[in-house]
Amino acid sequence: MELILVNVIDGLVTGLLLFMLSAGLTLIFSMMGVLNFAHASFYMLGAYFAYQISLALGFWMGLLVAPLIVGVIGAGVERYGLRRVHQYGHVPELIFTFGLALLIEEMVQFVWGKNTMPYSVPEVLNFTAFSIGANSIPAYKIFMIFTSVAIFIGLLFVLNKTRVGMIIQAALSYPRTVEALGHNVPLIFMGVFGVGTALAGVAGVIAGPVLGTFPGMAFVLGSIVFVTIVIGGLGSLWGALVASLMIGWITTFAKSYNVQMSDILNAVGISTPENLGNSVFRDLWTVTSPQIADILPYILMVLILIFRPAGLFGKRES
Amino acid sequence: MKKFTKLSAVSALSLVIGASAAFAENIKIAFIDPLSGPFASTGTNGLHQFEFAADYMVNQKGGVLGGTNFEIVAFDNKISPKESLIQLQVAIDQGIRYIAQGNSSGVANALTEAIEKHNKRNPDSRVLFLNYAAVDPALTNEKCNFWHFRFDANADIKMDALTDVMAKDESMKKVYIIGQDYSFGKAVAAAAVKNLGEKRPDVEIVGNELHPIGKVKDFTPYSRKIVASGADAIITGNWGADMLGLGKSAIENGFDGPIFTYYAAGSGITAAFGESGKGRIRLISQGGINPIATEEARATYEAFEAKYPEGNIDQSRIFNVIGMLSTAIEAAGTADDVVAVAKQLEGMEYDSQWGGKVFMRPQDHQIIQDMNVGVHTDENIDFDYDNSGFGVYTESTVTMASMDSPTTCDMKRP
Amino acid sequence: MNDELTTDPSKPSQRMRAGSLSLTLTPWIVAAFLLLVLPFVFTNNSAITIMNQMWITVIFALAYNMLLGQGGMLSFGHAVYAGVGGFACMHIMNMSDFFAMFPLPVLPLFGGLFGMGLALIVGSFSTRSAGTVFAMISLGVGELIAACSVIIVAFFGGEEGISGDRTYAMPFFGNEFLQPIDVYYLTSFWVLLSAALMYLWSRTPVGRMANAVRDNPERAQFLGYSSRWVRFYSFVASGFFAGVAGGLFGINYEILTEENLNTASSGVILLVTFLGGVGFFFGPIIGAIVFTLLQTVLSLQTELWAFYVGALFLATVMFFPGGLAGILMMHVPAIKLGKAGGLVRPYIKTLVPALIGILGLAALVEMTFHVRHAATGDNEMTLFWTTFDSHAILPWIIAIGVTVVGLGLARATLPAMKEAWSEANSVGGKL
Amino acid sequence: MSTPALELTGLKKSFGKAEIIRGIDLSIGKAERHAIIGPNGAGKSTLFNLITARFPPTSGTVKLHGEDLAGLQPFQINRRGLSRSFQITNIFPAMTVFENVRCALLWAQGYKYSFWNLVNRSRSLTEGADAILDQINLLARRDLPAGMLSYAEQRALEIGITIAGGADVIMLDEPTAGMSHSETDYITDLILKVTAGKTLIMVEHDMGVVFGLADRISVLVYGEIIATGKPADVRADPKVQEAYLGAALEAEH
Repeated sequence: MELILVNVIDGLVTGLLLFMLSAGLTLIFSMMGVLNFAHASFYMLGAYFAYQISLALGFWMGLLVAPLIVGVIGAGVERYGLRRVHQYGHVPELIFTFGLALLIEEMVQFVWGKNTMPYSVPEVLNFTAFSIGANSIPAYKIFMIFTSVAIFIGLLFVLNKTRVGMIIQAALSYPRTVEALGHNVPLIFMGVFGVGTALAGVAGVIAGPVLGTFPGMAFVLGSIVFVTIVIGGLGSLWGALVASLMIGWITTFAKSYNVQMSDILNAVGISTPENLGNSVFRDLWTVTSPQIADILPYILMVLILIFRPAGLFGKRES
Repeated sequence: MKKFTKLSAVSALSLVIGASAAFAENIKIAFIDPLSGPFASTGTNGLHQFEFAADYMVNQKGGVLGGTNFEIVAFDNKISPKESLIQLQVAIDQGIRYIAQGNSSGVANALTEAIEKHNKRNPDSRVLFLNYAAVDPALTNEKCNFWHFRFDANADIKMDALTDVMAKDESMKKVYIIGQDYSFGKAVAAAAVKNLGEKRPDVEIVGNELHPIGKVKDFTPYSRKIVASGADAIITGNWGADMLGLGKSAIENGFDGPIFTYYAAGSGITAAFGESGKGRIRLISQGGINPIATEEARATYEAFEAKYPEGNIDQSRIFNVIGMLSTAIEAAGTADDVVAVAKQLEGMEYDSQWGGKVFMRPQDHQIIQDMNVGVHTDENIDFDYDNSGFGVYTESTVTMASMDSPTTCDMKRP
Repeated sequence: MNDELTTDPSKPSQRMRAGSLSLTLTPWIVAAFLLLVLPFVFTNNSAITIMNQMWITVIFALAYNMLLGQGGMLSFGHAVYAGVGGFACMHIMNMSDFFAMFPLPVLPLFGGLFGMGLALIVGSFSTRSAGTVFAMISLGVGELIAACSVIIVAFFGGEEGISGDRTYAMPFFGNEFLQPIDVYYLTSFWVLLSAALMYLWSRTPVGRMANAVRDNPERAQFLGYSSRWVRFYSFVASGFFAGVAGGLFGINYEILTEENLNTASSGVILLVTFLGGVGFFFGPIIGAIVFTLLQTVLSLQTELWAFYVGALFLATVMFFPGGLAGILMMHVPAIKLGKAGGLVRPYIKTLVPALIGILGLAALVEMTFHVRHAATGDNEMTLFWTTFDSHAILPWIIAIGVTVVGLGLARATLPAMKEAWSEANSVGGKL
Repeated sequence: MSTPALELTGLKKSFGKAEIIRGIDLSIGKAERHAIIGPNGAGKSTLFNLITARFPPTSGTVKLHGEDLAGLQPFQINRRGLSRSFQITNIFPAMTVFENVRCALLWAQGYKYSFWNLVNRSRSLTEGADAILDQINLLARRDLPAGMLSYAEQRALEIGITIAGGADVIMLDEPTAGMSHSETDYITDLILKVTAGKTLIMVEHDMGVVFGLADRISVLVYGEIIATGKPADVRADPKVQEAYLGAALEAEH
């Protein structure tokens, strides 16, 4: 019972972190149609910049400044790179972000080398907030939850209560109409790209100390962000939130309990065959939930695409 | 443009060929390990140690065979078996007869099989495989061959030594085993279960599981399980980011026992653990750094530090590789006849500057040496890692660990 | 190196009458001749190994382009079809009795069939729509199968993979394929055969309709064709040829590992194909050759190879979205007008300084990297066959000078080149 | 009386709460040229899309030669002999003009999904496509990418693609939209020529074209047919006058 509660909190942290990445990506993806493969690279940049700044000015300045730098870089990438490629279509755009991801990783290694950076939790937050049984919940996790929730609320406010937000929402559903109405869509694109990457930067800043700041951190995150927004439905912020939390909890619980495939199969009435030793299916029977925890979101995505291509909350197919 | 493409192909390919002509007098060792990509940091550090060792131990002392120098030629295998095999072919074409590799048992497995086939099919250009870090026991058991020499203790030997030390702690009642889901991780887990069962049947193994290698972003759920199981100690074979992630997460989330492991030093990991890992992380290694084993070793380490201020000697066995190879070449009187050199390496006893004797067991080409169990700390540290002030302090030593361990190797000699 | 194949699939060869047959055959004959003589030019084993790798990538990239270029389907998980085909071949290699019954050159066919089998299953649900849905299903399935490779050890062999020995096959006219050169001719045979079959495929009704569905699926529907089935057929055929590439990989390396399935490999083949150019049949061939050279040869020269490759991709996609093949084909109108000669001088005037400038820039990058990451006291570095002290000021001045002058000259002569370009393509031009 | 070529019964379509097509009954005989006219937003294109299964109807049936088309995909309807053009030019812009037409011939000539035939080896495909190009006067443009044609030429090509498969029911959606007078005359003649002996259903705004071509006219207003009949009868119908024609006729002059 205690473990369930602890897992709920852990899954929430994972999910909210994922949400900070997917929120920016879903805005970018649904407005511009760009599968931004470099999104996780901006997350990595956020962590590295924050580390560098924290050396001189402390963690909090890093939290403040690093996302801004990342956002400016993101806007620059949109303005001088993507916009040029945009005219050629979506595949070249995608390749562009693909190449960009490669290049950012190389540049990070060029500047900071290949080792893990000793970027760590600030002293103020380096204590145990409370314990549930023997499990301690670090204060930093609580801080992560509050930061992401604050960002989500801020984002909702901007999108629903401000003029810019209205235009963005309109552009999500009817990009051509918005342009026809005389709004400067390229500027909106640049802004959204900048904000989206800055959000990824924030995620990097706060995730860097717990998940590690190393050149492979973007690669490890991989395509799970796309999976999130596809499951949630393109263009839907709520969808991104629900999908992020869902993935956070599913993977956390799958890892926390050792459920074996044979248990499940036995439960539905299929009995374990006798001579598993040499059978090709041997490995299938002994698969445990932690082994497949990280691919569960992919299975979920494929199923959703087959049966509900628009995603959980999406309105359009592509 | 067409011409350009062809021209560049010609020139690129001739570069490969051309390189073989130059420096023909050096004895070249091909270093095939990741120099780019996610594992580049380990590969690059290994390369620095090789280059330094060859230079410091051989070339500056006048070389071997009366003045022939060692030369390390680096090949980036991007930790891919396919690339490793291509680079192996390139290395062989350049006339290189010694192949050094260590990162990833998967790559080592591909290389040892390819080298065996190559040597069978091309008796004129045989090569030796100097495995300095791939520790899958299979390489010196069912997959062993005459051309492969392992200079690192294999996973079983390391676990044997580690559990020897663990067994002395009477207060330890429950152990959690966790590792990466691949051959090495499985070998570690199997060895841990076997050794604990023999040495401390009273200890309960409260968890034994594998997680996907290199894919886990957040180890919190695993830590929760470990804490919930009430384990007094963790055993893991994790390395790289998986080690750091698991260790940090377990400590952060309330685990308060020791973590027994293989690879938790250097490459930024020591610095990243810092204070949080102090006295908690215990690792098995060979070669005494803190306290330093010999004055000779101290001089070596100081020279290395002068050259690579940001580097660590975290794989002191690399110096044994160079030392033993040069001794073998001297004894064989040739560097070209690798069979003669291999025969010298087999059964060689070598006094390591890092302390103790090392012995290349002839029946399976597995090295036997003293194993140390050290603790991650900042006290009494002469040579720290990652310039962090933290390092590994040797707490206990198992002399000539697993000298009589059995092997299933059926060595076929040419 | 059959980059001589300049046949453009978007233009049908309307020549049916006798006599023109030789014209369409020429590039193939040239390609076959090149494949035959190349080992006599590059005789050492490593060059042959690299060429084998090239031809395998050629088949894989061409198969991939059946989807991307010709069918308009963006796949993020195509490596699994090549991988599964390859793994199947390795298992056949290890079935000694069965394997000894047929000669080695037949083996890739089995790879193809297994790749096709998997494509049949996956295609049945993934080809329903193109675009994002297809791309994401391919990503999901790709991740799934790549993850299975470490879980289903019986088939994929875990992270060690599955290895075998090709020499246990029935000798083929006395040849046991002991040496890379034997395998080279086997691979060459298959690359020629596969490329020819894929080219012919693009000329069949279903191949033509693949283009139609790519451009306008709705219109194709109203011509009596189900977009889904057209995509499905392309997908299955692509799976077959990917499987052939996997089988050849198995023969060459005698080992298959998780690497053959993972998303990084799938990403690489996307980059290769795009670099070569998706719009032309021969594009992926150029892409495969160039990329293999970059990966195997450039990485021997510099640790920063991935950095340069990334920059090259960005530059290609930003300035030449048609890829390398697109750059070549841009010159066809000028050649047809007989004015290509007028381009040579402006090209030399602009591109040579640009190249020198870029090399200077690369030198600066390498020097910065050396100063930052090399060992203390190790100030000596070798670049472009010259050894110098990276901490001295002179090399820096030279490198900066070369960069500035090279790029400056290129910039100054750029307008002249543009003018020459429009001149070469104007008067009498079709459009 | 023989089965009508196309028969619509009680056809309705709603998007959300908005009912766009509000119950249409219409029967079009074989070899009849039928025009559907009506003001903007009357639902003409929606009607076309319902017939060709681009959208499913909310209720009602569509019968082609007496066969119910419910549940069929567009490509299946096409195979049963119904072919359509689009209001916005819908061709394969990257392919040559010749290939556009050849693609339209493939299914009709029984090639299906074959991958054992080479298209340029088939004399009947090449000659058939050239014959169509000759009919639509685009032989001179044969090897140009279709996207490079002028607008009128693209519309002509679209008609060529539509009729190429040999369907006996041809549906044209505003074939002359956006054209000059001379271009309109040209397309009108072309339509007359290529649809001889076939059933033609067209949506058109240009009254000159409508009255020049159609045997019968239906007037669609707010999703309902308010009148169907011979051009003269429709022109005389006061309801039509009121709802639509007057304004349109005025605009014509």
